[in-house]
Amino acid sequence: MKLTIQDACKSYEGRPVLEQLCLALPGKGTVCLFGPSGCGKTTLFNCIAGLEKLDSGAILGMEGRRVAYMFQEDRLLPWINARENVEVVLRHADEKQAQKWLEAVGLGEDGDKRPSELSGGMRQRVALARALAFGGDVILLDEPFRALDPKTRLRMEALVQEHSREALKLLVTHDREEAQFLADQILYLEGPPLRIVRREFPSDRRNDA
Amino acid sequence: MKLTIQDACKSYEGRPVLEQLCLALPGKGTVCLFGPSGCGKTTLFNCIAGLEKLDSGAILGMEGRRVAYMFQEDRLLPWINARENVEVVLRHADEKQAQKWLEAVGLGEDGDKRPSELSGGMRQRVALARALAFGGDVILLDEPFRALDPKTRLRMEALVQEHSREALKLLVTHDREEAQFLADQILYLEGPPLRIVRREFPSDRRNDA
Amino acid sequence: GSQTEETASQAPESTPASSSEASEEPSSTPAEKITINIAAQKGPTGLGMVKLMQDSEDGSTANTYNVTIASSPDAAVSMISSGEADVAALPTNTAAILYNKTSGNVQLAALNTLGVLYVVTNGEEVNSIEDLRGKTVYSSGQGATPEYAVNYILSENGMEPGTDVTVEYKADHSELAASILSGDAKIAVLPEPFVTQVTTKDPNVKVALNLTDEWDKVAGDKSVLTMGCLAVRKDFVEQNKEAFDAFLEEYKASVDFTNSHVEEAAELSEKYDIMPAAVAAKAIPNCNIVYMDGDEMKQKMPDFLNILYTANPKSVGGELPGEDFYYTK
Amino acid sequence: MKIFTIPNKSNSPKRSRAAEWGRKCLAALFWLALWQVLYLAVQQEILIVSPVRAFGRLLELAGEAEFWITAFSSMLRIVSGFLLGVVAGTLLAALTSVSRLLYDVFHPMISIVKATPVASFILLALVWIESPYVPVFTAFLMVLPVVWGNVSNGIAKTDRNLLQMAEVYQFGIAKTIRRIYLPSIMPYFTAACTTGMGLAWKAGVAAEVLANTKRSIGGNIYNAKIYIETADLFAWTAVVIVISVLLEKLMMRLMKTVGKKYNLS
Amino acid sequence: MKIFTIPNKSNSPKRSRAAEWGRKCLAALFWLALWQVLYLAVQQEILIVSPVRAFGRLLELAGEAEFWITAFSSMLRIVSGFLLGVVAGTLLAALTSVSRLLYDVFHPMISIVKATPVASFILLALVWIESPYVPVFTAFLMVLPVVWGNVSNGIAKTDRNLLQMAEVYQFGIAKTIRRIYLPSIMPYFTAACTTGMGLAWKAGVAAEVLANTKRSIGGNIYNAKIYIETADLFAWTAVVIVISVLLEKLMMRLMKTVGKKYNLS
Ligand SMILES: Nc1ncnc2c1ncn2[C@@H]1O[C@H](COP(=O)(O)OP(=O)(O)OP(=O)(O)O)[C@@H](O)[C@H]1O
Ligand SMILES: Nc1ncnc2c1ncn2[C@@H]1O[C@H](COP(=O)(O)OP(=O)(O)OP(=O)(O)O)[C@@H](O)[C@H]1O
Ligand SMILES: [Mg+2]
Ligand SMILES: [Mg+2]
Repeated sequence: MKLTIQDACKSYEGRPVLEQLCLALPGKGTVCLFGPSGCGKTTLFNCIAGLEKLDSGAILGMEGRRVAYMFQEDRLLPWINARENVEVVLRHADEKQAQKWLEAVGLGEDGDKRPSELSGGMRQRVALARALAFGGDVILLDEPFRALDPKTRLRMEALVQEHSREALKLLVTHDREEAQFLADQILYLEGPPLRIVRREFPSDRRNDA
Repeated sequence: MKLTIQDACKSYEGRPVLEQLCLALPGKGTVCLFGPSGCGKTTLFNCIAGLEKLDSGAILGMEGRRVAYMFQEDRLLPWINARENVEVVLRHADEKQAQKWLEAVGLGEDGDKRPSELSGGMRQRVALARALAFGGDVILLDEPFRALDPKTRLRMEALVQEHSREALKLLVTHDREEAQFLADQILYLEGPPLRIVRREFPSDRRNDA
Repeated sequence: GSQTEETASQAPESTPASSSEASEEPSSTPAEKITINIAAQKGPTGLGMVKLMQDSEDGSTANTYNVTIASSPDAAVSMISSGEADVAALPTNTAAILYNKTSGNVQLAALNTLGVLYVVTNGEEVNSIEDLRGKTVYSSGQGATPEYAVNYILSENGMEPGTDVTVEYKADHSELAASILSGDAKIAVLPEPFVTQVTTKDPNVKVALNLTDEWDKVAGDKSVLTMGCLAVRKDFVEQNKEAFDAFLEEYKASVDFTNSHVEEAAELSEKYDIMPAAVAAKAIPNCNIVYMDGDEMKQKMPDFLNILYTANPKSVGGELPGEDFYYTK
Repeated sequence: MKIFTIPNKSNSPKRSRAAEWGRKCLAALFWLALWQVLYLAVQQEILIVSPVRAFGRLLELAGEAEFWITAFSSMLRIVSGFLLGVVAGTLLAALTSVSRLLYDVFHPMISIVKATPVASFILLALVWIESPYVPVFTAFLMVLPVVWGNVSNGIAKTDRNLLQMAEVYQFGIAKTIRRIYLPSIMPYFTAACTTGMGLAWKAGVAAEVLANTKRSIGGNIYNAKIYIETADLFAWTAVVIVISVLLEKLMMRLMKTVGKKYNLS
Repeated sequence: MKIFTIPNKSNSPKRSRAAEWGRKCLAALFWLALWQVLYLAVQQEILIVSPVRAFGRLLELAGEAEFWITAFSSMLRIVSGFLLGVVAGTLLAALTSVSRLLYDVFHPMISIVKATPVASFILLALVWIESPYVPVFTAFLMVLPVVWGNVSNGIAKTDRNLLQMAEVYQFGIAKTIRRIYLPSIMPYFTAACTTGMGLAWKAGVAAEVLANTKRSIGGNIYNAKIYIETADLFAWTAVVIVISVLLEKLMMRLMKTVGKKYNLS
């Protein structure tokens, strides 16, 4: 099902971040968002996830769809360890499943550590594991690879690419190569207020599709 | 004055992160640290800044030197606005000075916003402005450019490069190009426990020096 | 009307639900034992009742007496006004207040304690009220019977409280007791059982004057210094007059027993958790436990209440109680 | 999509003031109605009076100058005790948080202050403390441990990351307290103050009875009780509640203003 | 480089247990010495007895079976009141945090409970509440507002970011409470419990006096006062303090264990 954003408006203290934003997104595939700091990407994600209410306009095509959202900050629960942080989003608590996801992000041995005992990049990967473990029909990833070294980054990119091909994956990145590699569609953004300055369909992937 | 790390050992719950680490760093210039997630970079920074105590070994050449440290997380004070967050580290409170630094990181107009009203990348730039405003003889920057779009990133890189040429700047980055562009010296790291697998002196900059 | 029903429903075993019902099944059958709920207090009023409690427990009384030892006048007031108790031992002026507040539904059945106020001294020679002239007397109970009694006795002896005698009030009986023991206060007006306490603790502390006697000296037959009484609910007594009269007889006997068999009464006092036996044995002779009802009470009370009324109308409930305040057998 | 989020009270500035007031009045009406029902159920003027009687009496009292003097002097006493308790509790919390030794020394002391019944030390206290100061002292002892407990907890829960930041950027003691500890402690402190203000009144008025303080609300409540002037009892109790609630409101507003002015929240 | 960081108590597991105990004993000695000095200064056996006398009397009392029954039944009453207060306060805090209307309804009620002197409602309460339950009720009323205030505050200060996370990941009510609210509230709740336990004792024992409860510590303290048995007064007061401190310790340990077991901190 397509995701359609219609005339979305959202402002903070009078300053508009989304203004009459219209955007149609496919039902599945990977869409990369590419825009300067502060242009409104996170705000858009929050609205799609239903965490912020639009001042006016509508977001259509979200009914009954599960949303997984990897926030820009890690938002891990500080009082439980990494494995439990993944397990907690599973519909049926299942330690093995959680462990599997930790291994997928290269943290198989750090499952017992609490967030405060993990390095920044490790926390981020736990948050990624959590989002992927939750599954969902729409997956929002806000700079999922930001603080990772190139090698880990490649592994994570591959992981995201392989994951739930039937879902719509929206992904914020600041790396042009990465966008080219991952995306079916790239949205170049400016703002605030957020506007789409260019859409690009990386050709090789288009041919695949 | 040179900064010398001698036989530094530090372990968390029995697992060593620094083990007999020896490292000599120049008194000034830019050193980039380049290593995988979780290898111990932040731990090393914490030890240099005096926030964590070494289990054994010593860090020499830090006496009387002011350290500015941009943490991996932003660690802004949530109850004051961006400008005050910069002002608070100045020896003599000076709003104009703080505003100047905010403008340098491109946030001249967002000085009145509290951290919770800033986007991720903006918070990070406030933290950078704070570290640079503090000055210091040793400047530790833990992934200062991580969540920035390429354009902003270039501006920030330039800013850091221009800043306090007399100080020693240690900088964690995951971007090889960035390291090549900024560094007088690049340390390739592995870990844990942290070890230096390669030292590189980007030739063009060496010739400059 | 409605008030009676309300309270009756809270204590159905003691009070027939209404007067009409009561006339249908008269309560005066002697064969049938009635339960009378009594609220006594820890002090002297309780001491006079120990025999009654014992006998009731043995089943040798005309009625069944369900005695509750209330901690404070508060609890007794609460019990008698809510109907939980039919009879309550109360400070005399509280009975008058309740009479006024309940439009006459509380009656004075008998006086059971005369004054328990004494002048005690530590290192001062006091033999008469006159000796107090020019001295400083410490007292407690400001704004209550002790203050009014002291003022009355002083004035009747021709002394102006405050000018001829300095009266200093302490907040609390225990504090006053401590001051007299420590010698900070040389002359004090103390109630029982504190008098017994201080005289036992320190042989230098002597009982100099009994204010009940001093009162009698100036008032003669007209009034009496009384601290405690037995009050009864009018709606109860109207329906159970016979049983209540029987109770008064037995209570009178119980008071006599306490005064004449001090040791045994003290034992019982400990048994019923009123006072430790040793303390009770010492306190009973000083507590002025009496039984006074009927005409004598009716003769001596109005003046006493009038003295209180003059000092502070509120202390008797705003106005002097009428004739029907006094219960007659 | 919304599943479970506790509504954020401070987050709805647009809610009309009228609706706010309407709801508050409804709440007041609800409790007054309950009072009336209780009154009708008990039907004993000695135990409980109707709200109308109580307010009538209150208005009557409010016509007398004596009333205002009494209320004001009680307020002065209790607020003094409260403020002393807040200051002492905060200082003590700072001390016991800085030094483990001081903690070990003062902790048992505070436990004793918390648990010791007033009856136990009033005798001793009366030797040194003059009667008018007993309510002050009692309110003080009531508030102290509450403030101490909450502030200590606030200090312990201060974000270590921010403290590290302060250390690196050489904030010094003053700035660290001003910029990090104070704002972190604020919510704990506020809770302690609102709770403490009520308790100070409860205990302070009780102490006024014990100490037989002249011109005091406690004294009036006591008299109302011994003379079974139930309307007076309710009227004076209402005075206690009204002053306590007003003071709490005032205090909260003051704290908010100060907090805003000095960026403490 | 170290400038100002308040030492983290929980952060020093290596400190030897012996030193810990040594310091605690020193603290105890300090207060005992102060007591002795006070005793020597006052020199009035009626007002204050020496620590030795008090402990001697305590040992004597401890030899009697009656002592243990009394202490135990008082403890039972006060702990019941405390637990009721904790449960009711927590539930009420949950309710008033969920609904603004309920908040408006209950807030004045809690203010009243906080501030109303016991003397004001005891007459009314005695109608419904039987004497042995008065201490329970009083302890309950003392603890309720403290717990309510702290827990409400804890709920209000729960990290909104984590709540958003829970909403996105469809935690549902149970999991959100279990995984986010409970751990967030824990420090506030703990502070309320330690403070509340002390206050429950203070008020509960005072209520035992008022209600003339049989076999109660309050009754014994009252008797000690009337009969001017100062040694008894101090001994029974010591009993109150010791039980209260022990219960507080026990409670903290229990909370820690439960907290660890269920990952609440
Ligand atoms: N709660 C808020 N209150 C006020 N302003 C806000 C709030 N949240 C965001 N903003 C403003 O909205 C704008 C967009 O913020 P947003 O977080 O969406 O940016 P972003 O595109 O995610 O940036 P970044 O790449 O730096 O994360 C910013 O100017 C920010 O200051
Ligand atoms: N407080 C702690 N307790 C236990 N282990 C810790 C603690 N802090 C760090 N570690 C461990 O030390 C190792 C190094 O952590 P560090 O934060 O130094 O990594 P890093 O190089 O900064 O990684 P990243 O690039 O992801 O930030 C990690 O394995 C981490 O789990
Ligand atoms: Mg963002
Ligand atoms: Mg790091």
